[in-house]
Amino acid sequence: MGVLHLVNSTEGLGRCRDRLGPDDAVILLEAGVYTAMAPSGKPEGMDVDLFVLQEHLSQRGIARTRVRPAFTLIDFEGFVGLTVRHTRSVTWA
Amino acid sequence: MLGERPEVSIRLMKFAIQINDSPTRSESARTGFQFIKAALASGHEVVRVFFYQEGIYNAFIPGDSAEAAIPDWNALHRDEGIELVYCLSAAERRGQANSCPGFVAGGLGLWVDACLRAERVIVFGG
Amino acid sequence: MKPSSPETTEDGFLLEVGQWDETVAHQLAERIPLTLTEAHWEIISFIRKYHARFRHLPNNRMFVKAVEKALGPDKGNSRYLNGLFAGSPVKYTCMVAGLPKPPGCI
Amino acid sequence: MIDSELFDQMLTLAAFDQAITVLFVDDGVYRLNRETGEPVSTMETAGLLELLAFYDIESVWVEEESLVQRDMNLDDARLSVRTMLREDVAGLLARHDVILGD
Repeated sequence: MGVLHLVNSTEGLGRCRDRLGPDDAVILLEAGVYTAMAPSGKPEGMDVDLFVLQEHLSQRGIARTRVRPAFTLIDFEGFVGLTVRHTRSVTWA
Repeated sequence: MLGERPEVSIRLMKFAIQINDSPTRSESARTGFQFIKAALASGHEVVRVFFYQEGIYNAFIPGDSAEAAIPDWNALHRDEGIELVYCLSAAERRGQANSCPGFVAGGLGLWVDACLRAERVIVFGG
Repeated sequence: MKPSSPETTEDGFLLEVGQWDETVAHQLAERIPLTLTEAHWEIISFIRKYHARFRHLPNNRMFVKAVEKALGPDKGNSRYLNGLFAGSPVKYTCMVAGLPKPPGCI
Repeated sequence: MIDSELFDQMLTLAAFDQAITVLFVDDGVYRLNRETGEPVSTMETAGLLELLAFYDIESVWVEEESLVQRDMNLDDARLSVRTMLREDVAGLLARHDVILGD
């Protein structure tokens, strides 16, 4: 099912925003995790499952309370699980 | 009574992994490294790791388990038997020779072969 | 007057691409060593045209495919090309054709 | 000189008889004209596309919005590249087994 979008830069989320299919999901990694912070609510136009890699948030000292509620925190095991559930992935640097 | 059984939640997969960034200039190599360790821990198989573009520097910068900043690819090869292939022409283009233990040189053909054998292809960096 | 032996890189590739002609090709081939026949020239002239047209050098797999596309499957296969060019077709074809070292050749 | 490692990856996949689609998006559209940054209708673009076509890569697309945002156009009839709208990119991605970026 669907495409898993790997976002590893601050520009990446904007780049994939209008290129998402209904069964897709997004995971924020590395510098991409900054885009999980406020403003609150769902990033506009992104009606898909949104995830953020917890380890990369912690490394940057971003508290989970600053992460928009639309994002689910996930560890590496969960990341692997997402790549199993989605048949393909694309990286947005 | 037998109801409908839920689908088995753990499906074991074969992964092909491409690493495209240097371990000292970006986090992506380390992300890929941790992803592979997590995949193996979940019982998945990693068909081959292919180091391409700037990723070839992983084959020329020794890993450091103690610092954990630079992935210890050789340990992954030694302990888990994971095949580590760096692109020879990408390395030559960057003037790199004499790779670290655990790595072998190869061409893009080995990457295509890994893609064809794997069920999931994941690219880190680049 | 041409120098009797063309200057090459450590790997045996012609240093000055502009120096190439048939005599140079024979000299480069002798060092491999290869004796050039019509069959070799067909492949050499193909790679020179390919490079002039695309400014690109193929790797092994692309090369076989490219020869197949240009000259047909009888010539565009590894067995034929390996036999002709001592087991390293893309490397030796480029070398004799006076082109730079192609990607992925050891 | 067409020496991009990304293109070599595509050409190798094609040489293994894999069906390839190429899509230029965002700053990737500059690759259609890497030398000058002028409008994309140049000899070099034609050369790049010719090389892709030589290896049977004929499904070559560029995203309309990416061109427009960069004041680029694709009005040269010699070029075999087609344009698609951003809203159709998701569908294109979903139709492929493997997606490789740069």
